[in-house]
This record gives sequence, C-alpha cells and structure tokens, in this order.
Amino acid sequence: PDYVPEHNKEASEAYDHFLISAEPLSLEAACSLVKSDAAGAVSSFEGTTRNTFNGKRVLRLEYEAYEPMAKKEWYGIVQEARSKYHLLSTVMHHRVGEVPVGKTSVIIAASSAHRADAINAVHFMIDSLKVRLPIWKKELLDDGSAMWKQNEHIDISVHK
Amino acid sequence: PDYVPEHNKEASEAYDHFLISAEPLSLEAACSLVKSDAAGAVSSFEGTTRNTFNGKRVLRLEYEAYEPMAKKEWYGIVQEARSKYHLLSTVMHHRVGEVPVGKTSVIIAASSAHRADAINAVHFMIDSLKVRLPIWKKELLDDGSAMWKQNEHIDISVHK
Amino acid sequence: MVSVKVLYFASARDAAKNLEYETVTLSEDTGPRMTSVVDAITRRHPGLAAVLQTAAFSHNQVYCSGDDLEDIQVKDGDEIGIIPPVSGG
Amino acid sequence: MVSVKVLYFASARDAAKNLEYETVTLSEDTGPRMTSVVDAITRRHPGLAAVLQTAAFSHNQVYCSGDDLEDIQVKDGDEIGIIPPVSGG
Repeated sequence: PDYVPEHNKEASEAYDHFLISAEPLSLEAACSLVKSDAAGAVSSFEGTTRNTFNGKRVLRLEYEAYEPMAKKEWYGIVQEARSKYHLLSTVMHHRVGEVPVGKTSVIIAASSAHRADAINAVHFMIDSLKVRLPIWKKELLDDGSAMWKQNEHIDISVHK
Repeated sequence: PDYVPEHNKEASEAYDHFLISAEPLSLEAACSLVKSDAAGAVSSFEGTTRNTFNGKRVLRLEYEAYEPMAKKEWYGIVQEARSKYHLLSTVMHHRVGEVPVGKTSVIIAASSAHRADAINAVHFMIDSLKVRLPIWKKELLDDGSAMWKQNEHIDISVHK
Repeated sequence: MVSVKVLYFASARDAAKNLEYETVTLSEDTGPRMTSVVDAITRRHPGLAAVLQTAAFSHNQVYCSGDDLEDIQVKDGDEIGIIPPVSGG
Repeated sequence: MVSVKVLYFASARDAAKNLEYETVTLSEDTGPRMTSVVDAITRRHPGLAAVLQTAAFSHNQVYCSGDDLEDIQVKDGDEIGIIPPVSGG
C-alpha cells in the first residue's frame, strides 16, 4: 500500500479548526486551512440557505449557538472522526446571526492522504454536527411567520 | 417531507460542467458554478499532488487526457449520478500537463437541496472518474525516475 | 443554598420571557438534583412545560438525558442549559 | 482497404516510438476486426505486447473489452485508442 503520512489520532487545535462567527464564511479560507503538501485529498461541505420551504419563500435564517458547549461537542466529534478515519486536518466553521438566502451557514472540510478518508470524515462531521452541536436556526418566511427548526433524525451509526 | 426544487434527471451542459485544462483549477470557481438559491448543500472534492510516494520525494505529476473520449465518459458518469441522486448542478474539472506538489489536479462539486445527495454524488463521481476517465498521470520523483501510475481497483457498485 | 445559572436557547428562551439566562437558587436540605432545577424554572415560566417535553439538558456544558435528571447532583455555580432540539448546519 | 487512426496514450505511447497516433491500413478481404488492428500495431511496435496485456481499447471513443475484439468490426476512418490502466484524479 501507498505511503501514508504521519497523523495524529488526537484532536488538536493545531490541526483541527473550529470557528463560530457572525461574519460571512469562506470556503477558500476553510480549505486553505486543511491543505498541505502531504494531503492528496481535500473534501468539503457547504450548507447554504435555501430560498424555499414547503413551497413558501424563505427570507433568511437566524442562527444562535451555545458557544462554549458547541466547542466541547466539536472536540468530541473530531476525536471520533479521527478514530474512524486517517485525517491530516479538519475544519468546522459555523455562522451565527442572520444568514441571507444563498449564503453559507456552515463549512466542513477535511484533508487526508487518500480520498475516502476525507470524504467520509466530512460526511460524518456534518451529520454529527446536525445531531450534537447546540446550535439553532429560526426560519423567517415572507408571509411574516418565523419558526425554530429541528433537524431530522440522523443515524450516526451508519458511518463506518 | 421538505419541498425539493425541480431538477433534471438528464445530464446537460447547462447544469453539468466539464473542463479539461492546462491552467490551475479554482475550487471557488467550481463551487460558484453549482451554487444557487435553490441549493441547500454544496459538496466538493479536490485532489492534490502529494509530496511523497512510498517514502520517496515527488517533484511533480504530469497528466494527459484523451479529451473527446473523456468528455463522453464524463457525460455517462453524470447521467448515472443523476439517476442515483437528486442533483441540481455538478462540476468535474481536471487539470492536464504539469501539476506541482500541493497543487490541484481535479475538482468535483455537486449541489442539491439536501446534503446526502451532494455528498454521495461527489464520492460517486470521483470514484467513477478514477475508474473510467481516460486520463493518465506520470509521477516524477527526485531520484530522477518517472512512472505511469495506475489507479487502485475501485468498486463503483458500493455507491447506493 | 445552591445557586445555578440556567441558560435558555431558541424556543426555551421564547418561553422564558426572552431571558438568555437567569440564576436559580435552590434551598433543598439534601444535595439538589437537576430535577429540582427543572421544577423551579417550570414554576417560574409555565410556558416552558411544553418546550421541556422535547428538550435535552446540559450540565456544565455536557449533555444529560432526561432519564438521568434525578441522579445528577447540582452544585453552587453550575451551568445548566435548556437545549431544545438542535437545528445547526 | 480500411484505414483507421490509432491513438497511443501513456505507456502505450512510450512503447510506440512516442507516437501520439498513426494511421493503420488493413487489407483484409472480409470486414476487418479490432483484433486485426491489434495484430498490426504489435507487429510495428513489438514493445507494445507487454502494454497490451493490461490495456483496454476504445473504438470511436467508446470502451471495448479485450474479449470482444474479435467481434467488433472496424470501418474506414474509425478511431481506435490504446488505453493503459487509467490514473486520473
């Protein structure tokens, strides 16, 4: 099998980046954080605000986070991802406050020597985020209504 | 279930973007092509040149493509992806010629209303590319040796 | 006397007079449990009862399940979060 | 007389005097098959024999498997690719 660079099984703020911010998120910036000459693969996921829900027009989303606890849960997610996948570096960035239609609310990225690790880790991390991170979004529709959303049931155990 | 925007089951150059180019590739540009207000998810994969192979230092890769056939195979891959996943838009960009260490040789991106479609489609498309697209890379090492690479066996049937 | 800080998020905050957090002081003789905190805030904010049917809880920023509330002892200065179903991403 | 264009890629081109492509003219009486093309290029470039053990072929830009070469008829102007194991990505 091909040579695989050393990596850390422990989550670390040196290689694993977490950010909750009211500023716009940048995919380019997130991917730059995980790229390295030892990485053959960079996988990423970007969640954006859709313009419709049940056929109604969405004006914007508003996110809030329980930040210190979110950071602890992020750390647990990264530890678990590193126990499952051979990862070089990861990113989890979440925006809070208003996120207009078409804009990015979340970015996940991961790098690895071989592609399956990065791709599967990103999938695991976004599914885990949706289950565990104490973050909430309120959806504001153009009919003046607003409601707190609730993520669908997600089965994290499907991630081998 | 949530409202899902209309999409096309047929591959189309209006929504599905293919490029083989000797110029550097841009993830930001690729993702811009697939983003839309109807998309809730944008997933991407970037393959980059690693600096080592079996412990030896890699100087660069050189890619060549059988372009018209690669385009036909790309079209087949996108048709298959659209039959499996509910996709809005896709990108497959491949660089040819010299690709230095750390630089990007391939970008896959896909957008969808819900995240699993985009993530799984990107995984399927990069695996399919590696199996089917008539593209070859030669690896040049710092000991002066050069060899044509060969992708590992990939089981495309695992993609549900 | 044990004082804890209770944080309200999302629909829980809507039901708790829009408070981000408040201090709850418990006067139990024996060491108070998470259930005492839940009882106290439900008395203060009756509208919370509906929210708590689907909410989770955190104790010092760690999730605890509804089944364990009776077993978890709270100490002075603890931070307790009312966590409605999350919707990040 | 049937002339086809044969394209060589990667290790196949290395084994075929670095030619990107060449024209191969077949003079069979009955309609020539892919196998005739393979025989002709192997005679021209003996070094190709080793490459062809693991190569695939394309006929007018569509893959054909080694087992079918006997059945695929080639016509004047056809484009045939010698496709060593691919390594894109």
